[in-house]
Amino acid sequence: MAAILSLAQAVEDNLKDGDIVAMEGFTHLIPFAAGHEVIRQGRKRLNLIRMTPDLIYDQMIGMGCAEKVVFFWGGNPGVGSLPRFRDAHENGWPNKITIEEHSHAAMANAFDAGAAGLPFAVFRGYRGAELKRVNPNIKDITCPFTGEKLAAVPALKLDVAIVHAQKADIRGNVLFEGIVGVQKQAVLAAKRSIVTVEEIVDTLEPHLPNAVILPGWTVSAVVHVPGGAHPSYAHGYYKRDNAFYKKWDAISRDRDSFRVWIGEHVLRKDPDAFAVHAKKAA
Amino acid sequence: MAAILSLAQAVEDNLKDGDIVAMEGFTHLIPFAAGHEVIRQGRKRLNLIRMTPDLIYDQMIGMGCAEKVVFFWGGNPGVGSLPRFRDAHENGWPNKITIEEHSHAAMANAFDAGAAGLPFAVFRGYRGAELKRVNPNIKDITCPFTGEKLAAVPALKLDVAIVHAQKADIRGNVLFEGIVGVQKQAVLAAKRSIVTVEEIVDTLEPHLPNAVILPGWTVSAVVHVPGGAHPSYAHGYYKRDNAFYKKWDAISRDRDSFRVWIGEHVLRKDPDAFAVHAKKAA
Amino acid sequence: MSMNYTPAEMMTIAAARALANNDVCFVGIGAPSAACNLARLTHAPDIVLIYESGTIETKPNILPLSIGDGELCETALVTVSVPEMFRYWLQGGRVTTGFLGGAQIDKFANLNTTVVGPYEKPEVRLPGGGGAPEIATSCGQIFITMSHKKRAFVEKIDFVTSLGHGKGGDDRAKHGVTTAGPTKVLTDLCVMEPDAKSKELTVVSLHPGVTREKVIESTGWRIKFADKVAVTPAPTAQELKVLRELQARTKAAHGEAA
Amino acid sequence: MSMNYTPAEMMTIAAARALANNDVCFVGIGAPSAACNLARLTHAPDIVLIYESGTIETKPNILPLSIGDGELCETALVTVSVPEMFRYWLQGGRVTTGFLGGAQIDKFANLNTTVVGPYEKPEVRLPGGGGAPEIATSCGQIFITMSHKKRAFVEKIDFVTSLGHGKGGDDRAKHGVTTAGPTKVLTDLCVMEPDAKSKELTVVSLHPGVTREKVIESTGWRIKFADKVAVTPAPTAQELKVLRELQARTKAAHGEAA
Repeated sequence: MAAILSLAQAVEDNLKDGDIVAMEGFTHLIPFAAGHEVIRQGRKRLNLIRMTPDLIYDQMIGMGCAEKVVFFWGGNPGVGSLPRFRDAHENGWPNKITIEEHSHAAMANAFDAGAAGLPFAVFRGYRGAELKRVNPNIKDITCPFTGEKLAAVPALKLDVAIVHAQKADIRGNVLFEGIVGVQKQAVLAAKRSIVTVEEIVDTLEPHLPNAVILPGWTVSAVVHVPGGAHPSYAHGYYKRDNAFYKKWDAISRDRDSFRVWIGEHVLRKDPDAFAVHAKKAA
Repeated sequence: MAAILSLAQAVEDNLKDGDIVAMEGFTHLIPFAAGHEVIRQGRKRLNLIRMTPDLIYDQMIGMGCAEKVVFFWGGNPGVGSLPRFRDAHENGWPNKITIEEHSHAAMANAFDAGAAGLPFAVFRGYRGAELKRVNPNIKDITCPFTGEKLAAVPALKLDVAIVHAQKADIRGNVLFEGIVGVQKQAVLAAKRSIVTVEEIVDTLEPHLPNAVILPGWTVSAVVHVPGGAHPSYAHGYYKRDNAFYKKWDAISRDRDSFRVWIGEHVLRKDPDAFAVHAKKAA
Repeated sequence: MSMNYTPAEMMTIAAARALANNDVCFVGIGAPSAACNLARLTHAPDIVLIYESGTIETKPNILPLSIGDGELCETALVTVSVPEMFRYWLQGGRVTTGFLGGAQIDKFANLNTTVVGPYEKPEVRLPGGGGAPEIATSCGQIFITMSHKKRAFVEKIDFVTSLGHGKGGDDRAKHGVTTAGPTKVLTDLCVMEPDAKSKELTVVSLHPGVTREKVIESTGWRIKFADKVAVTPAPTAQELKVLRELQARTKAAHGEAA
Repeated sequence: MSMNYTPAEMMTIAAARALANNDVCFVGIGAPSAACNLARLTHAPDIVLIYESGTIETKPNILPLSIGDGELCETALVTVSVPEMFRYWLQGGRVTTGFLGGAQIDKFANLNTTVVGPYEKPEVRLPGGGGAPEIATSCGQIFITMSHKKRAFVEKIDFVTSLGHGKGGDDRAKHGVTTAGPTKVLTDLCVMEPDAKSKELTVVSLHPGVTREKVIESTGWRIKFADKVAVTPAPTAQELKVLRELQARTKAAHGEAA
């Protein structure tokens, strides 16, 4: 059964330096509050997995949390690039990072295979695509019945998954709604997991038999952080702060302005600072 | 977009002699009305796929529709065996049938791979199990990253899938609720599909973003057959007729009593006969 | 305290007791279903029960006739598709204890639910393996419940539907299987556990009133007994009451549908 | 009828026209999203739009800023997990038309969205391939929309993010790919289609007022023209009205969130 903890405690208990961690959320439900807590606790040498690193990893990379980033698309959607990610990768600031680059289908399949306890994923992919040349984690596999050659990638096996969801009940059962991405798969592919939520309720009502629910015994810690996905959004709660995504470009482009922003909005804040975003749209 | 048809028309248009067909439903939502229509239309040499053949295939096999049965558990749940299935397999009455036997995990993975357009499914299965010796459609495959040996089975590629669901809307979008089994996978693994439903509504309300829904353009025909899953059940509509499942044993054990029952309840009836079961529990 | 109980009740109660409050169980129909729900209604209220129909954390008020009964879905936390059940939940390694039974078992707890006689020309064609081949290898451990009869407890099973300890010793691991496999066989006469080294099933506890001779004559191989054989504590009045109420509710509900 | 329109509008409108009412489209952000929704709001009301976020049959009233915008889910028939989207829907062969674009394209419609310069030491690191490698091979056909510039339409792309017609001729099939691949490239200057045999991109239609010379000087290889080059019909007033209203609604909505 999931422990219901403070965010500081949940991160302290579950995330160690050097861990392989996925903080997922597909545009929707990105666990920003948790990312800020990881920065405050000064985690280092993380192996950061995310379909799209997004602002959350740009912030963590800029603060020196990362050693490696596994991703398929490294931009700011509809805006441009991720300046801190590029600065670390291209210039080694504040530290060198390595990258492992895949396609969207490959990562989706790798999360699925991780959740399924398989060592690898099979898909019809990467045909004629050059990532195969530069990523040794893409191999061929042959169908034993038809002889068709398919692509294989290693399953994602995580130390920790961190995601945000709409609701948990007091036993730690978690409900996701809307664009659900690979959040469930990430938690099931991980040894430990933290789920921040908008609300903790007595029971998940109404009873929808086929909802996207993770039982409390598959989750390590549940944390109540209203607004915790801002500037991403929570379906049914608040909208994406598109203006902040646009603003990020200017903040992050410059090392100093980035550090000033982090100081003011992360280092000198706590998770309660996110509540204002939940309230704003309520 | 799915055509909304009569059951007779839907079967006539979509199911041919010799087809590979899955009529799925996991205890729940078994498409009995459609099975009866297939018997009435006298289809022959069908390659019948079902996780558990259940009474629906016992009836079709006894009436000579089958050439082959692919399954993992061939009993009457909680009651005993399937007499017509056994008589055909062991004594060739009314015709010889061949069987292909799998485990539950293997068939679940094979449906999944079929829906995913893959030629085969990979799973950690059949270790130390003797079905591998007698079923040539079970092979080994080696993980190209870890060297672990896993099991592979061919994906299920169906000519036709026939399933029952709670609701469709007038565009043929179909909603499944409750125990959903492999119905969605079966439809997506098939070239053609027929979905019988309890109700046809204007729109599927309320809007549940993550419900189990098949868009109308993935379905060939939708047919309104209230009660069409009887003696199986429809979550939210009517309960399983456990007494009939128990009674079936005596009906089916004897060739003559079986034929009498089929004459009375299938050959001299039409799909409207199922409506009484829907009404009974309403 | 009532001492009137059947051997089948003793078997179910012994199996229920072997379950812990933090277990995640993969449940089959029949005796396992009764045992798991008895555990849930007595000493293990938080036990998680999963059925092959995709129903997760189900709390049925009556025992299902089939693994796809509506009661299982209506009382479940969530119901997933069957491919997801096998891929994410069973193969994903999330089940601590699986229950199996069969028509035949050998001394290394390999099970047969496929055929009596040769596969191609069986004397008796059984329903088939169901989920057993993967349940047997994917769950943390396996409990087996079977009625103790000489024709079921045999020297050599006709078909290995699911792997127990194979040929004994470390044979199970040679198949690439890392889970513990059958750790308890609970019958209507006794409780057996595999020997730590040879993995041969060994009687560790006799149910009240059952003699060694009864077990020997009901077993098709020369059954071994542990150095110290315990006597299974008799069912308590509470255990019997809860089990019988569960079965009475079940009977009434399944009769109702007639 | 207004003849005041931008080249970008012409490109979007030409792309929209190429879509049919029974198409199932896999939609990317930017020009493809505008084109697909314009088609839906004009001649193809039943067109099915699928975004990589798992949103199926979505009917957004405003254009999304990202493929995971809330608007897509709120107006979708159903939203599935991302693994399901790629496994059952894209790889399952259910998409008739996919849209792609890129930083670089070559004469066989291979695309680069990964790096300019060598992969290990890029001159410009682009965001990456996204879904392109599998969209390019799994959809029935591919439409490419790009602004027509010499630095984008190049003799040799620096990195093959996604396969077009490979080295031309039957090279695509040699990669085990059975889908048609890029059948149209729609730019702000013209429409190109691959030659039936060589698969080299060939101009089949020039947008109103665009000269051959303009296309030649905007293309990094010696661009070929079809025997008969049509003139793309100018945007109709209705097309422009619907597109501009869509973009105005989008602007207002995204501004609102500020």
